[in-house]
Amino acid sequence: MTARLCAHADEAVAGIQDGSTVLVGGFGMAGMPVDLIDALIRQGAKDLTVVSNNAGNGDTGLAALLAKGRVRKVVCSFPRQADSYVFDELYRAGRVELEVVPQGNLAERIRAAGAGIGAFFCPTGAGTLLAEGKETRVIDGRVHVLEYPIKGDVALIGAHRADRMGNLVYRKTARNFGPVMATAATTVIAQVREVVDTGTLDPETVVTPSIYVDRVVQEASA
Amino acid sequence: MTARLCAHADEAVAGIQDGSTVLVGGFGMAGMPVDLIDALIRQGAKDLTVVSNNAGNGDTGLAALLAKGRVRKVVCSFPRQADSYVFDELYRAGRVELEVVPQGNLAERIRAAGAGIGAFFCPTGAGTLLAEGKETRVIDGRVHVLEYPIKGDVALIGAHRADRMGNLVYRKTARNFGPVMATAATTVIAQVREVVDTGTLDPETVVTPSIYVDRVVQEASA
Amino acid sequence: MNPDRPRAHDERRPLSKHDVAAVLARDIPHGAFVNLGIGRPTLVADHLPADSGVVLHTENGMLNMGPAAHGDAIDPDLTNAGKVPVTELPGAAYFHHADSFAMMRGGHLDICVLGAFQVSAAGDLANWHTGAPDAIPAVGGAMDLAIGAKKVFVTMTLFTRTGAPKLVPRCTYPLTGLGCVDRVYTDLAVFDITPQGVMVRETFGTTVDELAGRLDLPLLPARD
Amino acid sequence: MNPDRPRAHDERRPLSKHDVAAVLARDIPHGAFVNLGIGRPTLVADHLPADSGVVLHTENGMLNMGPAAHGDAIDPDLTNAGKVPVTELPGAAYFHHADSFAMMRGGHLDICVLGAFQVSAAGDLANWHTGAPDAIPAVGGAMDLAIGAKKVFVTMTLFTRTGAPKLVPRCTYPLTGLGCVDRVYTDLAVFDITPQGVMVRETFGTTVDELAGRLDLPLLPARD
Repeated sequence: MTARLCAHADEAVAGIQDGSTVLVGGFGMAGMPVDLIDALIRQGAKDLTVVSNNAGNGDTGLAALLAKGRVRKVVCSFPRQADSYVFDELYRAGRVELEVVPQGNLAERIRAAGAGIGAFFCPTGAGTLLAEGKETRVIDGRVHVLEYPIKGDVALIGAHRADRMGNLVYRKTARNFGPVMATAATTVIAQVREVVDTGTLDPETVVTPSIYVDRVVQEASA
Repeated sequence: MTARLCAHADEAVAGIQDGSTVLVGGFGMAGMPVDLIDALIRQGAKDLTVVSNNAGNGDTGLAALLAKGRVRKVVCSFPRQADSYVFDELYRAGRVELEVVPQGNLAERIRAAGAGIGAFFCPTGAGTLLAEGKETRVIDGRVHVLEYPIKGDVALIGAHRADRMGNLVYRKTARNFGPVMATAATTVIAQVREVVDTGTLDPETVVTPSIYVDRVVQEASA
Repeated sequence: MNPDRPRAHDERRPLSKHDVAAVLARDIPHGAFVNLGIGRPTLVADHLPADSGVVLHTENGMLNMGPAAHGDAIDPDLTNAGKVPVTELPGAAYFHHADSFAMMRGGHLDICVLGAFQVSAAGDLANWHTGAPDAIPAVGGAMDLAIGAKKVFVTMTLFTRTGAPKLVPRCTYPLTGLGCVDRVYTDLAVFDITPQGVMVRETFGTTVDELAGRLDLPLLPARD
Repeated sequence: MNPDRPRAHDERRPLSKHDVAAVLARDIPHGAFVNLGIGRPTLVADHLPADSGVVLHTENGMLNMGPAAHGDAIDPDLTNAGKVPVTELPGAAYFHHADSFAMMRGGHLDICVLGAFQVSAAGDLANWHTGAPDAIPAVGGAMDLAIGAKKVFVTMTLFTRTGAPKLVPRCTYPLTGLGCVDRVYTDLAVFDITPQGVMVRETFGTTVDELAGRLDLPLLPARD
């Protein structure tokens, strides 16, 4: 079904269940769906697994979700940043689990979930701590590691524009994880700066086709 | 290195070796790099493995290459068409090998070659003739087949526009196999309708970035 | 089946292929994302009401495909999977072949409609290869479509021209996919493939008993 | 090393990190596609001549990245992998994260420049984790970069602040990748990692013999 336009971020995140796996787009602040994360905090779902490139900055957004104790586990490539003190403290206190995934595997495993790939072999991480315990196989003389898809119950992504059907375009490097996460979750919720009439986006430039998007909300600040 | 602009299709296909695997874009005639195929016929490379969705129509293009006896093997999803008589005759005479690959596996195996994926598991074809002899594994209760990358020595693709660096944009459903084939061959040669100055293509709309393209030639008819 | 849509066909007679397409079209929910295979399945598009909201996918890289193009509207860069010139509707999107098949294989299409040589009681599909020793095999996207969509609908005649059933205990033609068919639309009846067996949803100019006599498999009456 | 480019540094002294970046920049061929890791590798961009034709890739989804953005040119939607605002050059292209890492992992980048804690004589790289028990692991794109580029160049000081060598017989820090480093640029020398062993290409304010005395591995003199 084509996307539903929501009047407010609270409507957009309604129904997210405790225990859900939530894919959260963005790389640093670029493409980060801030309104949706804030709404998720108000919504109250807990015991979440959050899949995102980072583990929050400062004390807003993902960091605020973590600070509220709603996150059981973080799957990311780079939890530590200059101002990731909320995550750091929770992690050192043993109050949040961490799965560190090489950034390329993170992107490709999310893509695999969306593309119907059951598992794939890739050389990244072979012979390192992050491949310990994983199945390996030598292909063309090179050690490959078997990686499994990462699927979300929900994806929260930020995009630049949506049309009323839910087709999305992004802007510059804010595109990052949004397009793959949009393919890999049962319910995909997009925060955009602008909703435009269907037919006004050039079909050649649509990056996330409407089939992937369930709910759209315009940014409060926009 | 950024792409080289060639004055003529003959210059663009120079150096293709006997025994090469040649990925040929297009779906039917849409996106078919007709000038490049004609130039390859003049160039004379033989004993080729051609990877393309179809096996030629009528007696031009791929069909003409086949008719000249230059093709040892065809890897495709759909060799038979109403007017594929050249292929049909060669095949029935045992003069060309055929590997039939489900269309989605064809696209995904080509992508895998370009993306550094050593192999992947996918349910397509499980339990059918086309998976006979292939490794299988049950993942999440479903039989998956292990598929390996298809890499080209050369890719011949058709696109709509190129800039002088080799960035490509496509038009409508003529996009089809071009973008994945461009990632999967040692030498990628693109035939385009128009070459524009670098900086005039919107960077948001580039489908094949310049890194993938080695040679560009403008269509003779354009 | 949507009871509030009018029936175009006469239920006392077997359906024409256009009637079968109309019956199938009626069962496609509003706003569904649908892929119509080449041949009979393509006819379904002609029977979708203008306000159906149905979005058509074509595996050669497009969503929101419009009707066939004619005259000046023909654009060699815009065709469907059967290589027929088509048009684009507002809200369309183009993508490359790997993205298109990822969409299909990742389970994002609501419904895929395919033709068939045979469907088995377990929902196995045979639609790509007659198995004849001199046949040149050609699969296209059939195997990907068969395993990828949320629901796979088949449309076919129930019997071959020589009277052999095409809904069979076990396929004798080479398979396209295992256990992948959800529903079968034919000239004589519509069948659901269920874990309990083949269930007759509707008959046209025949009865469940008559069909049971002509098919070599047990039939369950429709639940409702 | 390109002999016809002028040397900016004084070869009788160890190099500053900027000089190391300049030496490395000189070795990047015209028109190469290059990814510069966060930290010291980023300095290399400052030493590429305006006509180098080098195209920079940033793994968060861009080719032909320009210099850091300042003032009004800062755009929160346009950053590099270190989350620093950057600019776009003519001929740029944007793509999503899976496409960006496919580009990297598929072997399409000519050169990737990385920092390191340690490099082994066999070209093993350790640059993501100190192994300290209280360290929070964070890998980012390091493992993908290490295995993906056609050539991996490392830039680092040759010794730690406490004088321990960072070019070692075997890495003691957790590995980023096995046998992936091709060349190591340091303040005291440039090394090639070859199947025959570690070869000294160039020294700065020291000699091969002096280095051999301070490093716990055999050194081969430069071929030429």
